[in-house]
Amino acid sequence: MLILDNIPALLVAIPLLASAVVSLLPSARIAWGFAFFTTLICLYMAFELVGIISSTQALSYAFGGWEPPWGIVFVLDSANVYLVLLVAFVSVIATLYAYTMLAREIAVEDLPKAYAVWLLAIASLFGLAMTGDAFNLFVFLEISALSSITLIALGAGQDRRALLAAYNYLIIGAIGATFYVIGVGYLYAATGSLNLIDITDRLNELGTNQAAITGLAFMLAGIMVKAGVFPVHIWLPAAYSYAPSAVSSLLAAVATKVAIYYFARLLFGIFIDITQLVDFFLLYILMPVSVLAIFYGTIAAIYQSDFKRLFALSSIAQIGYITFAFSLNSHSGISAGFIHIINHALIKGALFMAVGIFALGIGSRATMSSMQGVGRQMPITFAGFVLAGLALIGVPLTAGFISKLYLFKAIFETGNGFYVALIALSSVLSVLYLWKIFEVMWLKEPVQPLKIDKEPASAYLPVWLMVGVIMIFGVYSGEVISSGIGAANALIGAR
Amino acid sequence: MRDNPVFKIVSKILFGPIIIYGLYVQFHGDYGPGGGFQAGVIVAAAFILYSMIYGLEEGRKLMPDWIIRSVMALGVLVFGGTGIASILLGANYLDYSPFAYKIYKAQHLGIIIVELGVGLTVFAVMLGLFNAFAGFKPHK
Amino acid sequence: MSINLIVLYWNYIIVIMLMMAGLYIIISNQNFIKKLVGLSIFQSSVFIFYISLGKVSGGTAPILTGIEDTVYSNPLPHVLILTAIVVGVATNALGLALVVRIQEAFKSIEEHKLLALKKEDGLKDIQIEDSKEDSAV
Amino acid sequence: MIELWVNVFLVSLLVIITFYIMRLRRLIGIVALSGAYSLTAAAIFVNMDAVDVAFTEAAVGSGISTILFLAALRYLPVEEAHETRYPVWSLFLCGIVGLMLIIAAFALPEFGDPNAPAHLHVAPRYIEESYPLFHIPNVVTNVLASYRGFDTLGETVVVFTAGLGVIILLTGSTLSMRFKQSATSSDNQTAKSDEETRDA
Repeated sequence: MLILDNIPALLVAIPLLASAVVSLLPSARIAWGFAFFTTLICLYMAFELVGIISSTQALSYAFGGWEPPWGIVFVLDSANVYLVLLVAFVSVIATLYAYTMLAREIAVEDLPKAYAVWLLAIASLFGLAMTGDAFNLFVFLEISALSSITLIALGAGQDRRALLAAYNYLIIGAIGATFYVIGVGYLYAATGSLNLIDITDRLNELGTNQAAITGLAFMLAGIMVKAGVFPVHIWLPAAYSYAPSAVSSLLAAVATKVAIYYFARLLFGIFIDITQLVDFFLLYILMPVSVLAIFYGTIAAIYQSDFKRLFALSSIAQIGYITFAFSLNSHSGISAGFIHIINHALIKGALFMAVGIFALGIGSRATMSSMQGVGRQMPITFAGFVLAGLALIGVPLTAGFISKLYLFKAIFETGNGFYVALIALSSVLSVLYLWKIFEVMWLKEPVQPLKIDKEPASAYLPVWLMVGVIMIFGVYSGEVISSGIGAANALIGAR
Repeated sequence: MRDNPVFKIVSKILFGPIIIYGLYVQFHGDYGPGGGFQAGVIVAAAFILYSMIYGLEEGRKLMPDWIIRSVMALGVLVFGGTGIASILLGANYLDYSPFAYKIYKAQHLGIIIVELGVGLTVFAVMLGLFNAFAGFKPHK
Repeated sequence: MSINLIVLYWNYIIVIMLMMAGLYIIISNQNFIKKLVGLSIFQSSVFIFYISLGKVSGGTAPILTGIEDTVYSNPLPHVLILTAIVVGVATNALGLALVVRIQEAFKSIEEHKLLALKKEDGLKDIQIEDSKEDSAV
Repeated sequence: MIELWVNVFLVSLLVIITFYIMRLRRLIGIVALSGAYSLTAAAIFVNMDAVDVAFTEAAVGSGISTILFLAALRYLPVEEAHETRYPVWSLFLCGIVGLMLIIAAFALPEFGDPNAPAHLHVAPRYIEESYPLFHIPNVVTNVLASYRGFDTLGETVVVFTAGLGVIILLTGSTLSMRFKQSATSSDNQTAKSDEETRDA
């Protein structure tokens, strides 16, 4: 009972405390075991949390027992509880994957500390997903940024460009975070509160003014940097492509998703009072930007020969799909966005993991020229990779199909054929780069023997776990769909 | 500069008072300006001064790296563990009220423990940062 | 009236201009250390902005004296900025560690040179692969 | 009123410091000025009643931060190249952002207005409760460690993360061995290719 009541706090506190312990452990293996066990506990707690939310609808956890506007609260409802579960699930799989992969890219002596930072990154994602306090979010944003930067920079063991990627992320991320803080400051001056729900109430009471609107705009801008939304995505491709593969798979799967969730929460949850402005922002700014993101990401991916960079660019396009769904500003649009958040996290996680295994196999970066015929040499991983790729396009019986289906459904509701054509065109374009990869990896003859004897089971097992979930969600999609609809209900009410 | 006896003597004289001042700032935070952060930085400054005058190796003998790393983690454990203790005593995370019978005593106790955690981590990290930067050997 | 207004808002305006000066240094400067200094100017200015929000005219520091009718400044922005200062230093420290490593690996911390070196690395990737292909053939 | 004018003076000092930071080329001078900036900011904090913040800024911002910069400068070039990229565009961008902020600033409550929403909503409870209930005169410490204690935990963790990160990056083997590794591996490659050519 003690545990059940305090799950929201424990979800953050346990990985934090575990990371302090892990950083002191002498052996890499024990450190991994400890980290993995911690993520398993988190997954269990996340499941419990889903159970609690499905019976109580919403939950507010006050830290230190201080009630909302005075203390810090974690808010849980059907919008973020599935996100918490997603983060917990992906972190378990990614930690499992890290056992083989991180050890090959990071020196053994550094591994315990690396796992400690890894746990900090996971803890901060839980915090970001749950916090209901504007300033507390900034703190978690910074824990997340610093831990991700450290992990990305460790990729310099393989490629020195990782250092530049990490530095760029640090500078751009810090600008974003500072913009966010400026926004919070304006909003605080206008309302006197830091609690997001209380801010909404206060704005309704006092009325919005220029200061509050500017505050919101700066907060959104800061979050957009973290979420990798198109014009401010510039840190993302390099960061994901030079990070160690385990790190790319964790970050690409969930780090941006959490920021996007918060972006949606700010847009639809807080500023009820200024609907007109939000409508304007969605229609005239977010929508064109999302369409640009989709086409920029897809077309740049077609011309890219480095696999990891290619998938990072495709992430920008996929984030574009999510923000596009939000910009439709309808119940079905928001549900489609949330469904795609979950599906894309699983798909992209699986793809990055598979690419990491290929790179391990050939002993150098995975590019169009170095990967010739590798699919034939590593059939088990390649099969999982192909299935995840099909899901990315949106082929029926995969989770990606469900995302596209609901996206189209939301677009049809607007009755605008132009959008339908745009999204269909972009899907066709994404077939191009995936076909290119398939052609190189399967249809060409292998050019060199593999550097490893056989595919490591501990590395492809996580890929297949992810792919398994993708396929299950493609067939039994009820849970994902209801989570998306639940999220939309929580954010804008059951319209 | 390091061989200058004036620096050596002055730094030795200052070492103790700086640490005592740090402890004062640490535990007087309830009443005046100060608290864990400032105290951690001040105590770290004493050790940094020592390292600067007597050399990094001497400084590392005074405060070895493994102690620094342990104290870093210990601070987080003390702070985070306080929250777990509150949960075990049947309150919310970081609620200090079950620590003592009277609410103000509980609050004082909680704040002192928590600030101690902050101070330990900040002290160890600041010293660790200095050692890492000063002892860095670039590869040729 | 307008002069009065400007004096009253002087603090905000100058602080915002300082923020933008910091931002300008970060964006336009090529040197990685100077970018970090720009970042700390940007952040410090935001801190001053926050503290200005908490100031109450005729108020005193929020350390209770027990004297009645004392006006205290708002303690909440102070708490937030205490947190933010430490976060800022943490960011700076990590950035410095990266810069030191970048200098070691690339022998430069000027952005345009680094971009050129990065491109060279990319070309090398392809060249190595080409040579491998050749050897395989 | 005197407070206001002291403030005007100190803030103007910051403008001058920033101007010289932009102009200077020697990194050590830039770092020293950035320390001066922090110290002046600390003076401003004292003037605006934020003594705790001033203490921290003086110790952390102008103390430790400057020491770390100086320690790092040992491994770096003395001067910067002093080249700017897209100066006009950056200026334009900063101008737009600044203008937005300034326009919005006029909608903020006046500087020091005791009836601002920020002073009436959440903060009064902290000041009222702190002494009668908890016997803690320093409200900032009370809020920091109790009401918003979770923020402080997060902040401690940020420091911890940065400490771990710097230690792993600067003293860890992954990055230190990198150059050896790459050197040896490329040596091997060249050796191999030499052998191959000999064989051929």
